[in-house]
Amino acid sequence: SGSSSGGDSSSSESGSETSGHKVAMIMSGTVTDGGWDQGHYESLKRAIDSHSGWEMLEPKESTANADAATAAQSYVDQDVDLIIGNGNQFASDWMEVVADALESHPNVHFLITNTDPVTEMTDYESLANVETVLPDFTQTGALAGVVAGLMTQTKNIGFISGMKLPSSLKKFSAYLAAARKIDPSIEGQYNFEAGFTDASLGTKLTEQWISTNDVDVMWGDASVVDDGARQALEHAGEDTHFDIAQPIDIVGPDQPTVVTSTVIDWMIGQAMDEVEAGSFGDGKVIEANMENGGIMLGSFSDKVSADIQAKIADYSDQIKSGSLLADEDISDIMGTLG
Amino acid sequence: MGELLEMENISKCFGSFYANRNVNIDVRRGEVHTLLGENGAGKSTLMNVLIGLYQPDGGKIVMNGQEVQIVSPRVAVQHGIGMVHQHFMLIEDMTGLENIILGDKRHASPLLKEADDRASIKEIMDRYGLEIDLDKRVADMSIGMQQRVEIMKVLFRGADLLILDEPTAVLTDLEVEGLFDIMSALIAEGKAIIFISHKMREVMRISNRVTVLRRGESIETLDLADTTEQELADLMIGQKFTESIYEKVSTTDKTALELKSVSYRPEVKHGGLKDVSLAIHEGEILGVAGIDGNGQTPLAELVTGLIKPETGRVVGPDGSEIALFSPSAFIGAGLGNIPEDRNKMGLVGDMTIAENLVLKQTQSDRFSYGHGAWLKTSSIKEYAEVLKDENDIRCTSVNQTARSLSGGNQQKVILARELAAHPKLLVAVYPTRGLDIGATEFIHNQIVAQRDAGCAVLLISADFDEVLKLSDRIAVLFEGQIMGTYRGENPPIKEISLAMAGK
Amino acid sequence: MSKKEALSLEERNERRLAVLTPIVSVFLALLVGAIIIACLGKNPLVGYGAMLQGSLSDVSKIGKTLERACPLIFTSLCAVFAYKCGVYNLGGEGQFIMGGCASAAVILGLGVEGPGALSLGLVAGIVAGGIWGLIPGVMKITRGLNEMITTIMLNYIALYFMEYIFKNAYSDQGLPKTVAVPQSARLPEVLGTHVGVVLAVLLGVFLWYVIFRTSFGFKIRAVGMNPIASRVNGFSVKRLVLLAFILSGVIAGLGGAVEFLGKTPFRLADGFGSGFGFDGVAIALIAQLNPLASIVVALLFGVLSTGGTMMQSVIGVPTAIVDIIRGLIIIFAVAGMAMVKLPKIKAYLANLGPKFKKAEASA
Amino acid sequence: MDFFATLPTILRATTMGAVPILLAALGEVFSERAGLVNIGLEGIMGIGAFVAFAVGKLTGNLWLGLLAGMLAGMLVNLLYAFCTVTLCADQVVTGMAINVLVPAIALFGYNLFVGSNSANATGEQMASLSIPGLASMPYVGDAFFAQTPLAYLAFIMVPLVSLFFKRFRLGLSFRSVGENPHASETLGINVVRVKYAACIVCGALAAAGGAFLTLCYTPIYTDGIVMGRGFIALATVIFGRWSAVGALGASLLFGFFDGLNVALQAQFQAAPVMFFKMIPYLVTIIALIFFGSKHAGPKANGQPYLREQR
Ligand SMILES: Nc1ncnc2c1ncn2[C@@H]1O[C@H](COP(=O)(O)OP(=O)(O)OP(=O)(O)O)[C@@H](O)[C@H]1O
Ligand SMILES: Nc1ncnc2c1ncn2[C@@H]1O[C@H](COP(=O)(O)OP(=O)(O)OP(=O)(O)O)[C@@H](O)[C@H]1O
Ligand SMILES: [Mg+2]
Ligand SMILES: [Mg+2]
Repeated sequence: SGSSSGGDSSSSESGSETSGHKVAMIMSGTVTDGGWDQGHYESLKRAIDSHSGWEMLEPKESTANADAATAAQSYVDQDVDLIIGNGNQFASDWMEVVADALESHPNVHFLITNTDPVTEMTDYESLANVETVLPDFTQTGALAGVVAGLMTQTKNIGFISGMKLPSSLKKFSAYLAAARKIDPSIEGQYNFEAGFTDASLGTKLTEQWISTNDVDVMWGDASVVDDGARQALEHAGEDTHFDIAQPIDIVGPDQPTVVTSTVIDWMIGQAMDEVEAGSFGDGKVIEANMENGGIMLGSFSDKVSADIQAKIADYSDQIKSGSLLADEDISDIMGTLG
Repeated sequence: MGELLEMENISKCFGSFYANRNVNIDVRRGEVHTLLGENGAGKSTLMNVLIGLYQPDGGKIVMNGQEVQIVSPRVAVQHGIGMVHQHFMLIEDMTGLENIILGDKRHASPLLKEADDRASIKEIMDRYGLEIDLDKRVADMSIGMQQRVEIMKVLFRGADLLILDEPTAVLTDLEVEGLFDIMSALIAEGKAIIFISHKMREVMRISNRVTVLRRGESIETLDLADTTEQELADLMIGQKFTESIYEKVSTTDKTALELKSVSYRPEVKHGGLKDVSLAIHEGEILGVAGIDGNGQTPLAELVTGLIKPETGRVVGPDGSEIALFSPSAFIGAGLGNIPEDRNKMGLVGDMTIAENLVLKQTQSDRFSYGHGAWLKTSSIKEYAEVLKDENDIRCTSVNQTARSLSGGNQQKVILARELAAHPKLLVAVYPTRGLDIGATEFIHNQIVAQRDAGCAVLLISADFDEVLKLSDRIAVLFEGQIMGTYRGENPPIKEISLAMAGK
Repeated sequence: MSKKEALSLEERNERRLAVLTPIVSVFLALLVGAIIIACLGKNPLVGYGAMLQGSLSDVSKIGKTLERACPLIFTSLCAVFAYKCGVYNLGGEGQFIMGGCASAAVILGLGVEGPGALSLGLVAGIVAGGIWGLIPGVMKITRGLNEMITTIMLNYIALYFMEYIFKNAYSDQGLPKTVAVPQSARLPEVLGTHVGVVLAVLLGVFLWYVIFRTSFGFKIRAVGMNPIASRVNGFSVKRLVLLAFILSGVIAGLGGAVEFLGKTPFRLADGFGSGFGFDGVAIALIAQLNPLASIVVALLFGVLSTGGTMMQSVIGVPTAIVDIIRGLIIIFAVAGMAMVKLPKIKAYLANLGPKFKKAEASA
Repeated sequence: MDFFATLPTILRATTMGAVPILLAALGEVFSERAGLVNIGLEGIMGIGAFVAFAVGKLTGNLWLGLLAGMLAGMLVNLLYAFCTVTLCADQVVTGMAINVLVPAIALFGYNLFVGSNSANATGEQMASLSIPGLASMPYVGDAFFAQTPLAYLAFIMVPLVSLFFKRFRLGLSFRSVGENPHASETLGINVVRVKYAACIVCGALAAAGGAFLTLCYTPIYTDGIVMGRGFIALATVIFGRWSAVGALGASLLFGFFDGLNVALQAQFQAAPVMFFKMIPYLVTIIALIFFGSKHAGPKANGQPYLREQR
């Protein structure tokens, strides 16, 4: 996969004499999964571009659970300054590595995304060398929700997530709640267990919803499964069935059904700044939201009229200011999700 | 020279072992040429070389005066050579017709031409009096018919030279006569036949010339008219051969096992038992004569505990009825078993000879500590060496696999194992099928010795001569029923033969 | 006398080949891997150096490697035992997973702690693994169903059942992972690794003894080689086959429990046991169904996994490289071992022996 | 849920799900009829899926992609053939090795192909071909008569394969090799050649099954895209008693229950859906229990064959 700037190891070892920093990323999937890990990778690339003196190591793709700790350890051994784990699944696997590194490699820092240290890192003895990134999922969900609410003709919208995580539940609840602000009669279909690899499941689920529930807008949170969903939407008619992508901007001619994307930036630049400044750690949570540019809507396809785009902009401001959705709007829906 | 085939100085090695070394043989049109030799003498190997299954390591093959290279069975067919193998080469799950036309290349069309083929097969069937049910699955055919399918396969391909490797080993006398008629018809047409058999009577009856093989080498070729049975036997084993004659004993009344009106799948003609009553006494050999497939297999399985009778009773030596039909229960009660198929049922081929010899005794104190908790490998090996010497098992080591032994030696391993346990009842099913005269003699001696030691022996054999030679009493099995029981001393051969045919 | 010596020489040669072939195949596979790495413009020597350094350079690394090998030892022993009895159990993964699930269910479900909970967890794993092995066994014995298929189907069912365990039944605050095993119920540590590794090795030795030195193992082997003859000779074949199913399940199930109770993160989550079953089968066959050799081969696989990860991150090559090397090792070993058993090759090798001898003598 | 409302979609999922399994199963029928149990189907499908995806994307011609995928499958299975037929290696382990090695090669190839250029990650899709009239039939129209050409081909293969084994000289030879290779050899059938031929056909068909996943199902390749379909195909061959028609029935059955699983997931959203996901596998087992007879298939299936050995 893509060439790293550092060349081979001999130069990176000699690179330690410069004051440069190294960053590494560990993921379960691949950088081209069109979703989760690709989003992280693009965030990392953006951060590298804006931070001179940082060198990115080859990302560690397709990391099995059983190898997650070893993968992290391998970067600890190389004195990598910042080790990023794409997702909360790394939180439990890294417990020992993080603890050991604190003593043996105090200059190594760990950034785990999509993780709430309060609930998910209770095993950790110390969080001195760890931070997490937690996007404001209410905002993402609400953004997708207003787009869906404005685009749906049938008043039925769907959502597929790879895993039943607290964040997924929050996303869907905000998504449906926001859509209902536009039309209270809107119904939402969901599946939280689609995994991240079986594209055909996305197709089949979406086909089901299209035929029996008349769903015409989908929002996906399951990497390649989303591609499957788009396949079904396309089959049903690309002029009447729409998809909202995430977490990267993929609107383009080869994705006829995608009308826009909810884009997440994983705030890796901020983590790098903190590492440079020596302020990184203590289990701080870096929040990604609309204010700091961590969350935004991507470009629109020509299926979204200027009129609708204007409305979306309006609603976006309300979301940003927190005035669109009340907490109960979300918790009411969340209570029905089983 | 007029010779159809000459094989000159053929050698074939397996690893470092020469199965054939400089073997010479020539075959003329219109003759039955018999290959005679002990087990492992290299007869089948030589024929497999001729048919192109094995590639020789030396020598040449001349057909009709021209040297030929037979690199595969297909080439052999092109040269008009066909072989009926020692072990049937049939696809059991296919019909007779399918087996015959399989791989045949006479039609250019990739499609099967069943109707055409059926007609030409019918024609051959009529010409030689070969009776085959073409639409029957081979698995459902009698052994005799299976063999006719084998012969038909060869004739259908237009062979001039037929190789019949131990074709009679599995046939009844009646079927052997049928086969000989076909063979006579074939040679009358100028075809040539290479015939292999261990039964001297047959060899003397059908051969024109005989070539004797010993330890992979051709010893001599003789005109049958110029030789005697004794001379051939001596040549074959390389020393003087004397056949034993066994004394018959009169029956004791101590019963080892008694079947009382036993039935097992009586509705099945071939493979069931109908209302069978039979007592086997201590110190006698009870021979069961009959054409193969008339209930021999279920009878053998019943008295070894492999199957349970559907109706009727089986009574043990102490007069108590046997309820538990399992091989281990029978073995525990003193059963020795020489099963029908030595490879499949008698031996674990991939285990060593030593392991096979202690197969049933691994839990005994002699071969293990703590009732099987730790095997005494050295005791096992010592024991195996003793049995090997006692029973003249020819092998390089008791640690070689049983599979690598010749049939005769495999049978000796089984016999050694079974007799060492001093059985009260010995069931021997086709104990000498395919064995040479020497091995047959050895096995017979052992069985008679057991009888003399007081063991009850049930001998089931399709070889009528064997039954006559050994039995103190003879029972005849036909379509699952006992047709009668006859004395073994001066047996009424005619009556018995009729009973075997169901009359 | 001389005959005997000749044979023992042949036997020794055969044994030497049996050891040599897998070793050569490992080297060949590494060589091919090196060529691929070189083609990517990376230095394979640095990579392999990193592999060794990452897996064996110090006590804690060796500990991690052992921990990684531990489940593979269990699943390979599971395969060895089944195959010895002629049972093609491909369900090691399912049995392993069910072992982990049962262990989690009793410990988290009952909320117990301490060494008692630990033993309870291990026993639960044994029982569940045994049951998961019993099911295909019963189907084979009563209905004659091909166990390769049924065990693979049962793997999927176990996988989804585990999802239920970690997502619904014992989920940690709704996250897709179970609550962690309480500290006091975890397997104790020894020398930088957990005591389950010791258990695995002991089990391997014990199985070697059972298979090759007891009457029971003798019967198991006999049934595996020829079930009909075994039955005729008085072995209760169906019972032995069923036992083989159950015991191989028990071994894998125990492995699952050990993995759950011994290895960080002490939880069930997505990917638990993934691929271990098939790896176990491959290991067992490379080890030629010898339990002791299985341990060694499993350790090699452990080195490949931990060291391979290190290699990737140091020289920056795709993850697939290590999988390719692993696949090559399996295929070279399998092909190599088959090849040296071919009559022609055997004859050639047999002829080599004397020639060497002669050369030595004349030298 | 309203079963009849969802039925057309379930049926559509049935055929879509059945086709890749069917193709692989047909390949396996050839293989097992010639005495070779190939557990490596999973891996072969994987390489077929990747190569078809990559070549289809590169050339823009999906049929070329399909052919390339099939070629890759054949090559991989030639490796299997070499190990099992020429070297007489254990078939199960060789298949297992294929399953480890080949997906790794595919993933490696994918890494090289896509690189970090995610534009390469989405490929082309085969357009479906509605059969006028039939396609508008209620329930079954969309499911059976609005398929991609490759799916039609798969279904047409079924009677062809059946005919091959029943009416063709070569078909008879295939069967005999699986039943008793020694006997076949004595009849002048080149057993080794038949086995190699079986492997080539099996490799091509299984890879076509994999190619269906990337050419007709979803336009992307992912590691693990085959998702156990190769193993299911193995089961369908047994369940279908080594016949093409049987394999069709078995794969449709599996496809149907997989479709039902998705329908249940779609409609009972708050339920623990993992139990729905078990359904196809449970049904396969149950179906085997009830309909999988003790008939063990070709007799010499799984056994190595050496000419000069008994
Ligand atoms: N395929 C083989 N592999 C190895 N050795 C073989 C093979 N076939 C035969 N032999 C060896 O060749 C010798 C001759 O065997 P062959 O089958 O030709 O004997 P035979 O004369 O036909 O014996 P029988 O009368 O029992 O049929 C045997 O002793 C055996 O050691
Ligand atoms: N698989 C094998 N590997 C090596 N040698 C073999 C093998 N099979 C047979 N042999 C050799 O072939 C010789 C003859 O075996 P074979 O089975 O033909 O004997 P046989 O007396 O004809 O047996 P049967 O009466 O059962 O046909 C044996 O001495 C044995 O050494
Ligand atoms: Mg012979
Ligand atoms: Mg013989």
